[in-house]
Amino acid sequence: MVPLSWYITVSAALFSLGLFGMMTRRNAIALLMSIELMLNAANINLVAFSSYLRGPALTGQIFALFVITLAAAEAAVGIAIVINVYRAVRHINADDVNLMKW
Amino acid sequence: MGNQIAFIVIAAVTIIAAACVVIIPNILRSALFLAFSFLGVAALYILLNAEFLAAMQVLIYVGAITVLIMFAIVLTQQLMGAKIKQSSRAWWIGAPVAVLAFLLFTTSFVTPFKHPTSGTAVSIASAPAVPKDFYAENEQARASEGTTPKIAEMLLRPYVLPFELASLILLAALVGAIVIAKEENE
Amino acid sequence: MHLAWLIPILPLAAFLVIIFFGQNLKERSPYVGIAAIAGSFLVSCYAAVTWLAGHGKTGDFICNWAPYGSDMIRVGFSVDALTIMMLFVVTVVSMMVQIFSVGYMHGDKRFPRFFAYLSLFTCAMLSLVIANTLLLMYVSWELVGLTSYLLIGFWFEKPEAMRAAKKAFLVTRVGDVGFFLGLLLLYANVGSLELSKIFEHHTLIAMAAKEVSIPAIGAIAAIILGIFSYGFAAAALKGAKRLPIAIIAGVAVFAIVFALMHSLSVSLSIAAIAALLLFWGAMGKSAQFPLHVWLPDAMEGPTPVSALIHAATMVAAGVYLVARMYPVFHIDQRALMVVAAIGAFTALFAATMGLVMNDIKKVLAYSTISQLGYMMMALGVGGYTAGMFHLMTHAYFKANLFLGSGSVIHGTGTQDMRQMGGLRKKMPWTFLTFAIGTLALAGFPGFAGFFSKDEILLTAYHWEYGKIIFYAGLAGAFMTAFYMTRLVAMTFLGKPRDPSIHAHESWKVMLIPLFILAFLSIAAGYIGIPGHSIFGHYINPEVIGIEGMVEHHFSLVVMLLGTLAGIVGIGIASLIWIWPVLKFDWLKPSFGWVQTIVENKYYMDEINDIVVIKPLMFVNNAMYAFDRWVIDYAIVNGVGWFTLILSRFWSVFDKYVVDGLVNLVAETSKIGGRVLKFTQTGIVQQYAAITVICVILLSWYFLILR
Amino acid sequence: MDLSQLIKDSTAMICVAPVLMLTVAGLLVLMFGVIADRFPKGKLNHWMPPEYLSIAVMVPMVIFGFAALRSAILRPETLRLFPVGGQPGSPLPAYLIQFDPLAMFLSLAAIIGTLVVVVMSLEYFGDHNQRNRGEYFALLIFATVAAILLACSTDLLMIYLSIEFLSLASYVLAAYWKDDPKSSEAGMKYFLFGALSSALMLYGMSMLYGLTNTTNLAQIASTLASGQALSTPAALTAVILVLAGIGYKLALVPFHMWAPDTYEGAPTPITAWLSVASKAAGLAVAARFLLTAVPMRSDVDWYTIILVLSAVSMTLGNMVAITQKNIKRMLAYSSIAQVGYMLIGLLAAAASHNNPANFGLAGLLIYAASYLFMNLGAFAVVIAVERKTGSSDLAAYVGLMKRSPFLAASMVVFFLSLAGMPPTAGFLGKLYVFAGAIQTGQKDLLILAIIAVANSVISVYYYFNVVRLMFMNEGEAKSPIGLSKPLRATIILMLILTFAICLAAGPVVSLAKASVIL
Amino acid sequence: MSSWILTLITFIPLAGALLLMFIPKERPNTIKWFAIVVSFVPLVLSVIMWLNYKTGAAQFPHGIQFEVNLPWISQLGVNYRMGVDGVSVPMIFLTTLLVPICLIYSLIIETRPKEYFWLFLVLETGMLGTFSALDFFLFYVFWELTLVPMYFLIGIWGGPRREYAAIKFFLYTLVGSVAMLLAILALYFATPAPHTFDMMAMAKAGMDGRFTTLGASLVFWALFLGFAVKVPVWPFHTWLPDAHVEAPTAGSVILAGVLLKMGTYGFLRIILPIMPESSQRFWMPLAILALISIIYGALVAMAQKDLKKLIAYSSVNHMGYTMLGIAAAVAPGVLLNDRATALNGAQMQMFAHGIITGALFLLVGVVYERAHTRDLDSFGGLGARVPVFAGLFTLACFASLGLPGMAGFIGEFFVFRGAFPASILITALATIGIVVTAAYLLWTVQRVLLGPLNPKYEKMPDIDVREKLCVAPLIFFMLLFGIWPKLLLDILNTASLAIGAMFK
Repeated sequence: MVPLSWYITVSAALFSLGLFGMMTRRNAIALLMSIELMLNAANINLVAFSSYLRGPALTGQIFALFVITLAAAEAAVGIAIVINVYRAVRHINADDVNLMKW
Repeated sequence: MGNQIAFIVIAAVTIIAAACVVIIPNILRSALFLAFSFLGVAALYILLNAEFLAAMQVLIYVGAITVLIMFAIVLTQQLMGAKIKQSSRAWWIGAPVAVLAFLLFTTSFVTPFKHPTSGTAVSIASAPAVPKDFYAENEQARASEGTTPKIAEMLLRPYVLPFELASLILLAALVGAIVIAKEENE
Repeated sequence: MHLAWLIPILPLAAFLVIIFFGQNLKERSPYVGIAAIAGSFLVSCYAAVTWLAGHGKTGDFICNWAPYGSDMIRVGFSVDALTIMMLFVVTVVSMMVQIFSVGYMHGDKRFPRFFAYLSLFTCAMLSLVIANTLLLMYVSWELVGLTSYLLIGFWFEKPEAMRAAKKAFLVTRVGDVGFFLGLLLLYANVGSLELSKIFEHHTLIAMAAKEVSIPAIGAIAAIILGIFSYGFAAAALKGAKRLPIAIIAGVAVFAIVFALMHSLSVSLSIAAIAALLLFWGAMGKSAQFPLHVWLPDAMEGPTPVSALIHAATMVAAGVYLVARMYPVFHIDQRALMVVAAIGAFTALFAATMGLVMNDIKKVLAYSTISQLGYMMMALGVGGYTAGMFHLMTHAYFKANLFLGSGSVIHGTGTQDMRQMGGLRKKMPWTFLTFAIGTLALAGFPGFAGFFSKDEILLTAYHWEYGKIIFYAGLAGAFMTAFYMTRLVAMTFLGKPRDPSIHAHESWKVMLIPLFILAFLSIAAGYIGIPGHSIFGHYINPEVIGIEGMVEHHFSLVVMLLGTLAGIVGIGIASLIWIWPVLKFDWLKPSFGWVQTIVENKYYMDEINDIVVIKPLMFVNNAMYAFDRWVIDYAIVNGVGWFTLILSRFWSVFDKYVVDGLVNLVAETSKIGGRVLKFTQTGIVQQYAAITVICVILLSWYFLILR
Repeated sequence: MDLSQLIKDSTAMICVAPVLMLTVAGLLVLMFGVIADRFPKGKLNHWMPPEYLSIAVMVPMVIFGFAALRSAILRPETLRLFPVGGQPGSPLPAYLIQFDPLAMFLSLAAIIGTLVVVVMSLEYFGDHNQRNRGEYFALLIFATVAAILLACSTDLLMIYLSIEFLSLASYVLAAYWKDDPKSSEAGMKYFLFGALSSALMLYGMSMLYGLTNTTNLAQIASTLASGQALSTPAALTAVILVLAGIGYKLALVPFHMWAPDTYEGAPTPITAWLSVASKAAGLAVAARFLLTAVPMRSDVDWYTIILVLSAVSMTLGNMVAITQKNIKRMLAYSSIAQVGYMLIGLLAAAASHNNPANFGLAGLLIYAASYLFMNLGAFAVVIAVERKTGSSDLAAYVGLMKRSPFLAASMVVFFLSLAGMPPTAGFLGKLYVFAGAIQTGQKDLLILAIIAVANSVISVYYYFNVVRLMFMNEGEAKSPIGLSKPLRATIILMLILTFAICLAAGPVVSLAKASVIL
Repeated sequence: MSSWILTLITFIPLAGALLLMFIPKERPNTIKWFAIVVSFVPLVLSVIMWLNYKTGAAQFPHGIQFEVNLPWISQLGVNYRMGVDGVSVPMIFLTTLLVPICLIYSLIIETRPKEYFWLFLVLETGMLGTFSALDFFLFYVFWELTLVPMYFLIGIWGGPRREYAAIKFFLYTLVGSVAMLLAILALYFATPAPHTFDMMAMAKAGMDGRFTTLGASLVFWALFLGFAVKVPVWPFHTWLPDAHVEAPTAGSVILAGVLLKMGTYGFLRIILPIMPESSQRFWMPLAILALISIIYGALVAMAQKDLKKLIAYSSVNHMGYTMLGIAAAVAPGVLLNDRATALNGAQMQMFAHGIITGALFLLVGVVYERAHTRDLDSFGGLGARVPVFAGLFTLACFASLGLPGMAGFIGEFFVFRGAFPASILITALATIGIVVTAAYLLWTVQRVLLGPLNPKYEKMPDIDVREKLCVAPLIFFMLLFGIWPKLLLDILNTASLAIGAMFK
């Protein structure tokens, strides 16, 4: 059988990769993708716990389900915003979008 | 044992794909890798006996979100290709931070679960070594019959509020996305 | 005697009337002042009569002045023999001076204000005199200081005048601090400032019994002496010739300092401390060494002011204070010894300087200092009656002298005696009165000064601690006579030295006061004839409750010695200045060294220099240098400079350190803001990085480090 | 409580009324707006513009909010809804949401804030952006629903959903002014940062779930307390991650990075809304999560973390605010600082182990209420100036006293209140939170209070820098600034409330004291 | 009437200010005269109050008269409690006296008169409220209320560095008041439950020794900071020169005349009664700080070239005497009468400094308007040109240096008299201040009035009627209370006895 810790390790790796992407990618959509990775990492955790935890409740899976749903909504809104930015400045490099700073 | 091998393979695919997502310069390709990564996660769900979630993962993440992202990329990438350097420009800060984060998560989260059943939970600080009886030790606890009916029942009984709320959220997101994204035709 | 309060109030009313209606009164304003002072004089007479009739019992005027806690400070006026004496002195001299001023100040653009100030001064002085509480005395004391300031600086356009005014006020204020502290000490120990309470026998005994040791006095003395030696060094640097002397003196002083620091731990009774503090105040007002420096400068004021304030009344207030507080001084003889020592020293010290002055008013000023020292000396050796008697006679003849000098100045337009000479003919009346004053001051038999000086010498002679004071007194008498003769000779006798000066006799309005005062300069002495002293009958220690003081009987020896000192002084001076050639010629065959001088046929300045002045000159110059450099330069100016430098330093300190700290905080937050805001780069990836780093650091910190 | 029981219980119905009615109202406004936009010649828009409709629906909501708060206070037991199993075998019942006084109080704040923001939007948009206003107001109302739900959530799932709901609506609203690139940028930054934060929070939640086998806050607490949790250090890391999400809502350092940019770029009414309503919900969830899920424990030492973050927050916020050139940005930093003050109340409550006699939590509520009015007032002035000058730079405020004495004077009052000077609302808020801190008698809280008062002195510096510009710099003669009636009424109302909360503090204090139950 | 007179006195200026808002700003004269008339009402009322105040021995909490006590924020233990005792009656009188004078003096204000007079009236309410509040919450509200108008008065109508001075004043004082706020809260929780902000209750708790624990010294120093900044005690004084120099004349008068008194008033009303033990424990540091203030203030004043700055530093010096009196009054082992004397002195000094420095600032304003400079070295010989001004200025200077016969002396005398039993050394050292004070004031008089007339000022007009009208009452009172201090001391002594009786 697969130990629970393996899942958590994978999840942690995925999450860290997402963080890495969040800090290093320039393109706003790439940032969005990094976020999706992080959400997936959390979902792996939830589902894994849901499976390994004793008891009838499948709270983790339910939670993960909602996360998936919200991820979709988030992606939709995020992309709409990114397109909006694109319309204004004709690119979507997040680090060049800094009219406001300091 | 077979499970473990399968897990290692799937995990490797997922992580490598994810790494590609955040590393390779071409954004369209990284979107493709994202789909692979999502699929890997779905496979992990199956390993965890969460078939319904796996289905949802494929449908929504791979089927909807990735496609949406690709559309957006195509829409915004007039200068298609790798002309603009897409790669990380602050990798020197991102990489160590990500490594630190990984170390943090593994030390604080993974360590306690290394031997969840043995009662010798190891944690870096002075956590009490109390047997955690709510962790099941084998797979039979994960219901042999599918989880889907149970999820359905939970969603419509106790979790009806989040369920309805989710619909409202989707509505709001929809409206918002449309309002933001649509061209003003005046 | 419930009218006593009128005495100071009348001049006050005059002051108010003149200050507010001076513009309308103009030339008539003196009449208001003179009328008021005349009124005061009459009330004083009335008070004297009632007091005599009541055999020393008068009702005091007392009112509640200020509550504190469950008690009340009461102030009021009371009349006794001493006050009556002072009242007469003040009212008479003040009246004379005001009359004189009508002429002297004629044509001044602030004519009315002069009389307003004089009235205010008179008010303050009178209330000082008849106050029944130390507090009211202090109040009046300060007010006379104020009016002195205003009057010295009356011609404030003159920079010297305004500086002199300031100096006078400040130096006396230094003394006032002593008075104030003494007052507080008495208050703390007696619980009241009313004189009658202070003089209660058991209170005095208790204060005399309580001994307090003052450990820091050695250090304080060291500091003071250090400043003195600094003055020596400064003086030496100016006149390089005296450098070795200065060095020797400095070394000596430091030796003394070390000795003091290691040996002195003074233990004094409360009474003595209080007395000495009061005496400190008196030293300021009465220009005792070393606080005398203001008085010569104060001569920048109009001459009538010098006569009234800086000769007859205000400067005598210090002496009066000591006399008034005599029970406190007397209860611990150590205090009186200090008074005697300082008085004697001042008397000699000032007299030596009087010898060399060429400014007529300066000579008189030094003479005043010297005489005040004389009075202090008298009080110090137990001559309560003598001191007071001399105060009174001195007031009259010194006022006379000053007004006379005023007349001279008015007539000649200069104060420099070297430009005068031969005024006897042009100003005969002035000369006459002046001569009377001089003789009185010189202690010439038959004149007022003779009696009072005699009394002082008598007491000093019988002083139980030695004869040194007596000899100092004799020396003082000699020198006084000497320089006064010189003054008269240079001013009135001989021939006019400056043809450009066309002297004229003064108006009658100025002469009349001179006559009256000249009369008093003779007559005042006769109320104190030894053995039949009316003065001594009413003003003596027993009256103020001091028992066991021996009344010294008339002593012919002392009288002769005293008289001799005066006459010898006059004689020698006359020989030098009045009939110089004759006398020295006559002496030539007998005294070879004198002959050489005579052969030189020099003017008296030369003789002055070689025969008489030279030996004295060294002492004089040293003294004067000391006066100018050590006291004036080092102490007054030095303290002034030091405070200035110190205050500049504090100002800078304030600006950069205290304020700087505050600004530092402000700047830190501003700079902090400026630095911190650069985390806000506007780049969302960096935001993410910062946030994630913070999360990780927080977690690590709390997981591992704690 | 079961849903069937709910219908029979009238006080319970009153409690849930605001959230239900708001949802309905939101849908109504949305539909109306969509229809009106397509109605011929905009007649419907003319006859009944969506903003007026929104005002019309929001005014009763305030009343509902009050009623809900009142009934929540008066109810003998807290209304809990939607039971879920939660932890197997746990004696504690697990509910998804509960309508307790604390939540209702902050919900009411959010509702009032929304109403005022709706009125301000009326002025702000004016003739601009004729279309899509129905959606704008609908989203605003939905966001309020999310805020209320967030305040009521007692389950990690509900917290996550509500925060996401709130965030999604806020992202859209922040980017709403499409003509303005700044607005788009604000939206994007808000979105990206928000998504990161919610991902962090979600990750933390997943770990909490894994460690305790429940998502219910009370059960988490009992599990952690019983020592059954596998690892409390892990729990601490998880809590820190959850704090990232909550801190993001509160704009707490170091999760504040979005705030200045978003505040500056977003449409000003939305900025105002974010700073008050969104923050009120954030406060509610912070209080609930920290006080009920992980009550004061030495091993899950969030107390120290919040203590440090609170101090850093106010210091950084105030210091950086000094250098700002844009008033919205300055107010953003100011709001970062204000959160620091508010958290003192939370810390005091935690340090006193939720003792209702402690002033801390009541202080937090009073502070939130005060902040609501003073900050909205300040933003109303900002809007008025922005309408006329088209700028929110500090330069636009030079000589405001000449151009509009009313606006300038009002701004002084709001700034005084923000700085915590009596006799304004901000003073009462500060007094209360500091009182809470001092009441505990703990040294660390005392030091925090000292830092806080020092900071409030710093804050005066930049607030009065604006005052200086308004009053002491004459500037060249400029035209007066007119003011529409609704905005003037809003400002006057805010002024009255700002004074009233201090001068007639009784009702607010009573309400807040009664509302500390969570 | 008797219980509402305080409320009337306090709020009539505020009501006037509100009414003032309805006068159009195009009619400046109406505004000015309206404000002046309004400001006379509290003056009349405060005189009535003074005359009706019953003096006599009283225990501390019972010396309060004209009391009104209504519940305000009962949930918090806040009451609307106002009342006066011997400490506050003269202060209220001083305030109501100075404000009309300032307003009359300010008739010449040309720029933005409406705001100016409005702010002045609001400021008056703040000051009066501070002196009459008996509830700490109320006190704090009024205390802070004075800050803002003064900020504007300095910042808008001040000198060249007005903005800096204004914000410095504001921030500096605010530091003190926020420290005080924390201390207030600590005291609040130390009162027996239900907690209250009532000062009298706190004082009672203080007498019961409830404030000996709970870091009482910390609370004491926090309160100290709050009041010391206002006084200002060295080293918290550096805001003062800036604020005084830059403020408009009337602002300086109020600042020196009233606002500084709020600091020492705080000591008398709050620190001493509420924290007697701590006060007694820390009397020596207080006395030493007072001593430093005295000497330091005098020395620094001497170094000044700017006339206003000089007077500003002289305030540090003079308020030092007040502080010395307060410190000495709580020294252990001193007789009650000595304590009362020290307190009498401190209070007298407060009042005297208020009128004397007020007069000095007015006179500086007079000369500044004519010469457009305050540089001491640029004057000279004005005495010949403007004799009336010279007389008044000299008089005020002498009053300031503590010349007997004027109010300043009474204060100093009583302070020294009271401090003497407490510490002879400190008293003796403080007398240095007397001499230096005399030195710098005389030097000032010399540099401004004496000597040859600077030809620049040959045409300088003498003080006019309006200015005379402003200075005359102050001169009158400094003479009146200097010659006949019982008028004032009767009422002060009542309070002094009551406060002094709390110490052993």
